[in-house]
Amino acid sequence: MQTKTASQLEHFGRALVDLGLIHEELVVLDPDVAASTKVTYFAERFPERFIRIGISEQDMIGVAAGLAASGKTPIACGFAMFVACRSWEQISSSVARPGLNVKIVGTHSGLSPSADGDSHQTYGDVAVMRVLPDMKLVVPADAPEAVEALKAIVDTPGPAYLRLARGETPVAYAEGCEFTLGRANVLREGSDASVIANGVMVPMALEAAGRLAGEGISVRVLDMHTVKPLDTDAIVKAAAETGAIVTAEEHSVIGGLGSAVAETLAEERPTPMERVGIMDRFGESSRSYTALMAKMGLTSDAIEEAVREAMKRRK
Amino acid sequence: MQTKTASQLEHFGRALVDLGLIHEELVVLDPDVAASTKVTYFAERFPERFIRIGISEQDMIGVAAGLAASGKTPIACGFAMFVACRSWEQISSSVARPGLNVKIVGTHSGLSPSADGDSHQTYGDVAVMRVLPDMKLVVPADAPEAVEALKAIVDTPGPAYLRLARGETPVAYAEGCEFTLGRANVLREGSDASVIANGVMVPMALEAAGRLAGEGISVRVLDMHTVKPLDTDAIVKAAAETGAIVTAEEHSVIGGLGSAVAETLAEERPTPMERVGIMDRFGESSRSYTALMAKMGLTSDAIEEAVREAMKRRK
Amino acid sequence: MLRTINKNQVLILTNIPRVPASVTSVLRGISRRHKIPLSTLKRNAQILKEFNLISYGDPSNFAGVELTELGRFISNLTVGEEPTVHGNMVQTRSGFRPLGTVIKDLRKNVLRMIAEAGSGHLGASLSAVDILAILYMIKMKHDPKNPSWKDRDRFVLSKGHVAPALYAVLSEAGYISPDRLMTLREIGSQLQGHPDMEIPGVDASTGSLGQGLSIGVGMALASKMDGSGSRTYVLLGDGELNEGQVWEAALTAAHHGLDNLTAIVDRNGYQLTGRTAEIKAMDPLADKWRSFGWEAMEADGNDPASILDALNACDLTTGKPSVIIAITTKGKGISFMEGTKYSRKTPDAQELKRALKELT
Amino acid sequence: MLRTINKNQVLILTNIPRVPASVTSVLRGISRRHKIPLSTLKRNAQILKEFNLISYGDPSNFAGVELTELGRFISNLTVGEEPTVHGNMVQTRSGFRPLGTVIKDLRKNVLRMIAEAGSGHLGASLSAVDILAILYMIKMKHDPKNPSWKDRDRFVLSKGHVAPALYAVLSEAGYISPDRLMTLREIGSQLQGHPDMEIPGVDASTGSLGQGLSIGVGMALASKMDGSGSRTYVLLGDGELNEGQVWEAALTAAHHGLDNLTAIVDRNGYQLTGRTAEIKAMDPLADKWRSFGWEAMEADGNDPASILDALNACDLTTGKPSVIIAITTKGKGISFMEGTKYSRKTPDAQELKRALKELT
Ligand SMILES: Cc1ncc(C[n+]2csc(CCOP(=O)(O)OP(=O)(O)O)c2C)c(N)n1
Ligand SMILES: Cc1ncc(C[n+]2csc(CCOP(=O)(O)OP(=O)(O)O)c2C)c(N)n1
Ligand SMILES: [Mg+2]
Ligand SMILES: [Mg+2]
Repeated sequence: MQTKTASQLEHFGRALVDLGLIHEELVVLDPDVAASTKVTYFAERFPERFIRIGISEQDMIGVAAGLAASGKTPIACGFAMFVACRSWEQISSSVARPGLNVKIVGTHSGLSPSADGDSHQTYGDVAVMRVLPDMKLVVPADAPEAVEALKAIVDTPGPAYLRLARGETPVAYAEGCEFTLGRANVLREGSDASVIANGVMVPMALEAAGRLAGEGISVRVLDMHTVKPLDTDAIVKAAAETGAIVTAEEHSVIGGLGSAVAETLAEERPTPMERVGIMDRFGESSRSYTALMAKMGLTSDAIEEAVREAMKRRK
Repeated sequence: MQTKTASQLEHFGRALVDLGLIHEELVVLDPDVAASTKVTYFAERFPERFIRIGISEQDMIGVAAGLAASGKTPIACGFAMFVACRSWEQISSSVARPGLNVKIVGTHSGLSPSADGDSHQTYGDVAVMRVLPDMKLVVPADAPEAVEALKAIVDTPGPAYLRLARGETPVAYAEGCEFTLGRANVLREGSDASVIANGVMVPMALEAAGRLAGEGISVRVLDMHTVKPLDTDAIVKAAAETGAIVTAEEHSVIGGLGSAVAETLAEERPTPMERVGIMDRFGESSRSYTALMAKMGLTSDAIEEAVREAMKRRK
Repeated sequence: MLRTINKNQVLILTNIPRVPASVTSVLRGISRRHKIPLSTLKRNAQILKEFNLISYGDPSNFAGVELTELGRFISNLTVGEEPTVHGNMVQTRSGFRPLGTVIKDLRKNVLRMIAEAGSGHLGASLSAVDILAILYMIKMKHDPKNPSWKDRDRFVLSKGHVAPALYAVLSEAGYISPDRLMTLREIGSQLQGHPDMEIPGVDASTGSLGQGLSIGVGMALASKMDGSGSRTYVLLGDGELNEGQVWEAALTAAHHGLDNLTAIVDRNGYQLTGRTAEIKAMDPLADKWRSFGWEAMEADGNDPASILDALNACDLTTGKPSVIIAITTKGKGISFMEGTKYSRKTPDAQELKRALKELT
Repeated sequence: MLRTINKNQVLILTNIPRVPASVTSVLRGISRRHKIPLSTLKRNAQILKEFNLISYGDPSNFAGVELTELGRFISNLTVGEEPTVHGNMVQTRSGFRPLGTVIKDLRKNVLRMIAEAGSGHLGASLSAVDILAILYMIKMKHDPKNPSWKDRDRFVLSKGHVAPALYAVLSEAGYISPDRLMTLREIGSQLQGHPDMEIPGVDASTGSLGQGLSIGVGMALASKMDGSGSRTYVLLGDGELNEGQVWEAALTAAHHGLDNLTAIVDRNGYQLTGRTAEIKAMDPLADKWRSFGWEAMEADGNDPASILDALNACDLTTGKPSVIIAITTKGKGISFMEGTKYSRKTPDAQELKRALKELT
């Protein structure tokens, strides 16, 4: 099967320019990875609003905080491992606590820097950002959704984290798709089980659901792009109406979307659930991203398997 | 009611000296907070194995990694906010990934630095450490258990995080108590509901259980001192035998013990559950730690309330 | 709004002759006698006129210069005072008062607040009081009536653990009502143990060391982008300089040529567990900053005149940021506290009494 | 185990007369002609003797010095070569070979590996090859047969993105079998994109910039505690010096007087998105290190002799750590790659061919 793919970063980079035209206060900070994160388009168009920081991600967050305190809307964009994880305490202390209007964009998330290996693969960023009060946290499914997510967080005051993948990934949405911060998208209706996914796992969830439909199993697919604030209504509804839940994310099964859904279910509506994600292990180098995803158990097959497992446990 | 109290840090500081006598390779690193963390006892006894780092917690983790790579057993001890959170990516990259034998001790955790305010209060450290593969993560209930936990992590090769509170806290254990890494202690049997707690919430859980017993409600109390590796058997057993679960921790309800238990239940045995913890909000200064705990909803009353709530939802 | 009357302005006020004379001749006389550039005096006379302390017509028509009623009142207050910075009349919430008195009161309030709260970094607060006073009472452009004024100068207390000193100064300047000071660290009070932007007048939330200079860099960059004349000041601890983020920010500031940014290092020679020389040696400190591309100078951080001179010198630095290494004494002002022993001890009732007495 | 034959040893080997003469007189002759301290030559003769390349009895009884069979073999190999560092015979997995040839082969392997893997930091790997070769082939005390030898010298590749260069050297030194080199970044291969301690010979896992110097400080501290003579070397990128943790570690090393620690900065003048001067200016770089308490020196980082001289000079520094600012060229060795353009480009088949040809 040929799937259409597009680059989240390419789309993001272009959208930044559009936003720069509308928002005079938008400034972009770069920790020496501009060519990889694609903020180069913005840099070319608005050189005076493009701030080179060099390789000091922690300083970058503080600088962003100071810019925000002076009325700017800084976009601090770098590799997720360094911009979200290296700088986590700075984000907590200098951005989240005072609630400053800093937008953090973590690229090369999950296993997407596959060849670089575990030092660059980032499967804890959602966990660490999710624990910050009032943080908005979005993991878009594909390139078009990344653009809408960017617009939404820029339009919403306060700290936000946008998680993007490196490279081309399958496309689930059309350009200009509907996007509401904190509201999950039901991409496919279903009654036997629900897959709650985000990021690159969304197209895979659709694929799995399609295959299962062939066997007469009706699977609902939710794109839970916003991990915080979480659309708990959609989760509870899915649990109530389908009785079995699978979460799927390119992140550790600990602390991320799976964890958030489990918390919701436990407190709102206990329901059999299976998690697809990185099984609390380290990553490794792979020339092929797809091969690594497969080795780490992040495939539509794994989702399909998890759906069957969850359904078995349904009462 | 008069409760016996003791200082985890005082006990920890003394125990370090005992361990120093046994383990020649034990070295202690201090990021300029020795007097507060009580590693001063070790420093006095073993000045040549006490390494002053100054106020650079990130460097401290790297130095500890280098020491461990050369066969030492470094104890890197500082305020949780700075040693665990500021240095999280260093712990991930330089310690966890190569699996080095570094023991990280985060003091002044939770709300215990109450007067200092939100900048020092640490309710995300369990979440961020829990997402690291192979990390051992212990949150002892009181001073005697802190000592046993310290011994256990020193005896177990590989990275570990020990979370300690500042100041005097109620005592639930006797000196020299039983402690097995990864095995929960059932402190009270019960059949109507289970409270799974750790840290200072353990004595509170016992208090709540005591009061509920007066009303004929039989509550099991588990001290889940080890958050990783998690004693999932004890959780599933509690769920199966009591049908209602409450978690209690001095940490955000996101990402920590509550989250870990919710994940386990969702995948193993969906069960009504309530979380007592910091409700995803910022801390604040308070001259009284107890008053702050009460304001933030961390009381035995809150646990009692949560037990009733969970029981109501039991099928 | 006139926040302060500086040395030169005091000189002018106290040298206006009773017989009418042209402003130019008066200023020229002062200039000669005190070796102060005429242009400086002219600028200051202009300010005094704007704020209605003196009056004169167009200098070119030789109109006489006179004290206004307000000017006479203030000039009387300063009579007998040497025109030192200590004697400067500064505007406080309770009117113009000599800086020296204000600083004593600040120390008293810091003592009372920490004693009341039962915890806090006393020694480190006392070492920084003079610097904070000069900034808020004399140097900085700010307006307590309009704390979010876009073109104000910014201040970041990177060594956030001396929040009590900041709150005391902010209160004296009119941001925090004095009766709230004693709620420091009280549950529900806005006066958090470490600075919080929720408090009007606090420009940055701090407490975790090492982050304030980066925040200051962001503010200074924004000011440059907006073409605002706003300057940013950041106060750092000398132990705090152990944090690498400070040096990251130092590089960023130098790279961007932020001459509207001034860092001040409270060089009290102690950090939490002992002398900086023993915990982590930082000398040669000025060389470090210079090699990181900064203009560096030393000052006596407990002498208002020395601080002010250094701050004024920073205004003249172009193309790069400047740092003042302010040599201070931890516990400054209380004889039995100077040094380390008391630096984190909360004073008991007896000690508080003795300390307050020393400050009268 | 003899890892390398240095300049002085070559001199001795090639100057042993056919007629027996006392070792002292032979060395004295060399000393006079080449202006090398006699003590240096004596130390080297001692080493040659220990490793059975020459033989002589107690010098005091004027016994003659002779080449052993092995010594003769090796001295023949070096005949005709200038006694330069390039001409040094170094022990590789395939026997003693001239360093210059080895370095060319390393560059070839780096090229092949990155071409094969389809990604990697080529320019930055090539700039660092000479430094790595000198360390592993000449300077460092280590043993491929016993990678975890407690008293070995340590090496931390803080600029972990040039793992291919490290792997190539480790392979040449005997740690990694050559047929595994081309599995770089392959799924399941031990040869991770960034250094991983699982690989024998790799002393530290790196990849996240800025952390290696701290690790090196820990190793050097351990060596001091254990009274081991082990030295630690850390290779840093010049852009990497933007990271504050490097400066934290610099302070720690200086404070603890770690004269068994040497940092080497690969000063290629480029970081990821451009020239360091434009992204974040780092000059005056040596001043920065000096003001942080380090002995600092410059070297030509693509000239083995210059690197070795600097490394030897570091051995003599006492009481403080030392840093070598090694001036290098990104893409060094491949004419059409030197500079930035190709620095992160993966060579295609055509480019690979041209590059390999330049290295023959
Ligand atoms: C990142 C961080 N680490 C540790 C602390 C704890 N701490 C508070 S004050 C202090 C000492 C600061 O020394 P210095 O900067 O010299 O300030 P002084 O008190 O002397 O003015 C420390 C280590 C902190 N607040 N933040
Ligand atoms: C903490 C961190 N931030 C960003 C990166 C991404 N990165 C890899 S190489 C590089 C540039 C390094 O420049 P330099 O230190 O000069 O090394 P060179 O490649 O020139 O040898 C960057 C920014 C990283 N690996 N680690
Ligand atoms: Mg100090
Ligand atoms: Mg470079």
